[in-house]
Amino acid sequence: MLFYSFFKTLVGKPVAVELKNGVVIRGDLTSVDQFTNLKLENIQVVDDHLYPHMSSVSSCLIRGSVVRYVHLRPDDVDCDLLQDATRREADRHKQEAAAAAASAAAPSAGRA
Amino acid sequence: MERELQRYGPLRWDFERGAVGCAAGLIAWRPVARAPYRPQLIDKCIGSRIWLLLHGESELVGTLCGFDQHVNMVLEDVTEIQVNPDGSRLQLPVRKSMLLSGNNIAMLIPGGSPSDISA
Amino acid sequence: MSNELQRLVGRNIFVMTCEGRVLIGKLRGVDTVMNLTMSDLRERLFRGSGLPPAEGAGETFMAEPAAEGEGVEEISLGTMVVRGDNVAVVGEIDEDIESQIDWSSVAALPLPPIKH
Amino acid sequence: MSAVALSTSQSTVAFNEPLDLLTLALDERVRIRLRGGRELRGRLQAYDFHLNCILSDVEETVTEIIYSEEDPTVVVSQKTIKNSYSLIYVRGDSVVVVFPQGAESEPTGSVVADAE
Amino acid sequence: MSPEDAVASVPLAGSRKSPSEYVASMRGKKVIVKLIGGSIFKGYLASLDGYLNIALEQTEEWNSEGTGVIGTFGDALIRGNNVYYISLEE
Repeated sequence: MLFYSFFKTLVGKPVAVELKNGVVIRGDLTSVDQFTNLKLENIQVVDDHLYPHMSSVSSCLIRGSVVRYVHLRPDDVDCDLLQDATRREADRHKQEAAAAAASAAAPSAGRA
Repeated sequence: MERELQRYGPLRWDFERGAVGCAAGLIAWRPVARAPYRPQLIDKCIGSRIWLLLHGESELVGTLCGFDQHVNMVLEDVTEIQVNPDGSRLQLPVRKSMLLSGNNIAMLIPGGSPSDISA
Repeated sequence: MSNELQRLVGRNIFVMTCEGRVLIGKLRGVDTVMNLTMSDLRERLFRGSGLPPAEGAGETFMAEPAAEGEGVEEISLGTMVVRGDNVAVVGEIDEDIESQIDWSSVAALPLPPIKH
Repeated sequence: MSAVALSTSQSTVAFNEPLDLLTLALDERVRIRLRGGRELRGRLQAYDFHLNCILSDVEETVTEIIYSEEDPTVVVSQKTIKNSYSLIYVRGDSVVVVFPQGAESEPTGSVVADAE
Repeated sequence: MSPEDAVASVPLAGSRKSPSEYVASMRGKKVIVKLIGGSIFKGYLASLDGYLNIALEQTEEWNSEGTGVIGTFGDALIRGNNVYYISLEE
């Protein structure tokens, strides 16, 4: 959920999404979902003389799983905030795992 | 878990498919009420030599010691055979024991490979 | 996110598949896992030779006629369901720009497949 | 989700989980090896348990190995491309190995000592 | 952890050594991790989780034939989906 929230803060900002086949699509981020599928508007493919395939496409939805990188502008991102959020997320994740392990261990104690 | 299920009201369980239904229709696919996954064929192989064909042109021969629900396997005295694109087979050094990820297993053949000396 | 796609139902869309194929067609329906029902589906075959384009970037590819046999070919596939797993990018086609492009004169290499 | 109950509860405090290594690497330089012969060096700003990461001041090295067509084991040529980016998000599914560079000098946990 | 996983953590009938027991015995020992790509890492097993994510210490990378060291690193975190097998170094 960390990166879902992160991308939500970037809505409206320009990004460049590099796909796993090397195509880089530049555009303004308009929405994102929990699978980090990204919707871009006013898109332009970098190297469009190599990849004219999308020249008539104005906005697109990119499946999260085909993304390799998302290039970001440093001004759009608060790195300190990001690090804090990461630590919190890691803690939360750990606590959840511990709680789940504890609740799972309790009923099956007799079998151990 | 019970608390989780109570939320859905009167339940209808489909033990065969591991699905849970209620008045609102099918609500969950998770096989929550199923017995643990115990594939009998693999269970029978424990303690004996097996031959594993893996994704990506390689094979393993070893003694099966145990496995879990993802078919991750603990193997002993394992020979790894790398099948080259030209069809030649390269035998890699024997490993005394290993935990093999279930992710890459394509096929399990009980009884070891035909070329397995230690079978 | 299927809301975003619901909005495109009935419109002409562009689909890039994980194999690098380019499909064009009218979106008829969509579900939560991004399976797409498309009618009047056409696959665009890009058959460029990989030789560098005549000049620079930008719009030149439209002005420069493609060499014989290198232009885009379209194959009609009728109505089909595109499985969500194979969908990489879904695009909304700008009909104004689309009508200006003479695809048969565009030469480009096929898109590389997406390697996971 | 395919969580196996492999990790035992009686493990030491220092490293309960492999991903704890990354908590220590936050705001430190890391080296990340990706699929497809890519390697990134940069400062780790964020990560999650899928190993999706955000890196700053990144240097990317792409090594392309071209194999002979007759014998795919023979390397014909190898070329390296270097790119640098100021800030990128890396999708976790292409990550293979992460090497935290900052933690290299300091001893990390008592695991080795326990074993000997 | 889901109820399923809790059930699965009980060793299967007939298992002489379940993966979880085997992993517990490897902790802190020198292990060999082979990845799907063919590369081999050797190092002391610091920790391992249910996705087979592996943390190693004093890591060495070996060539795919296992005949020579390519590089040495301090710690390394290997993403579980790339793991082919983990084996104890004898």
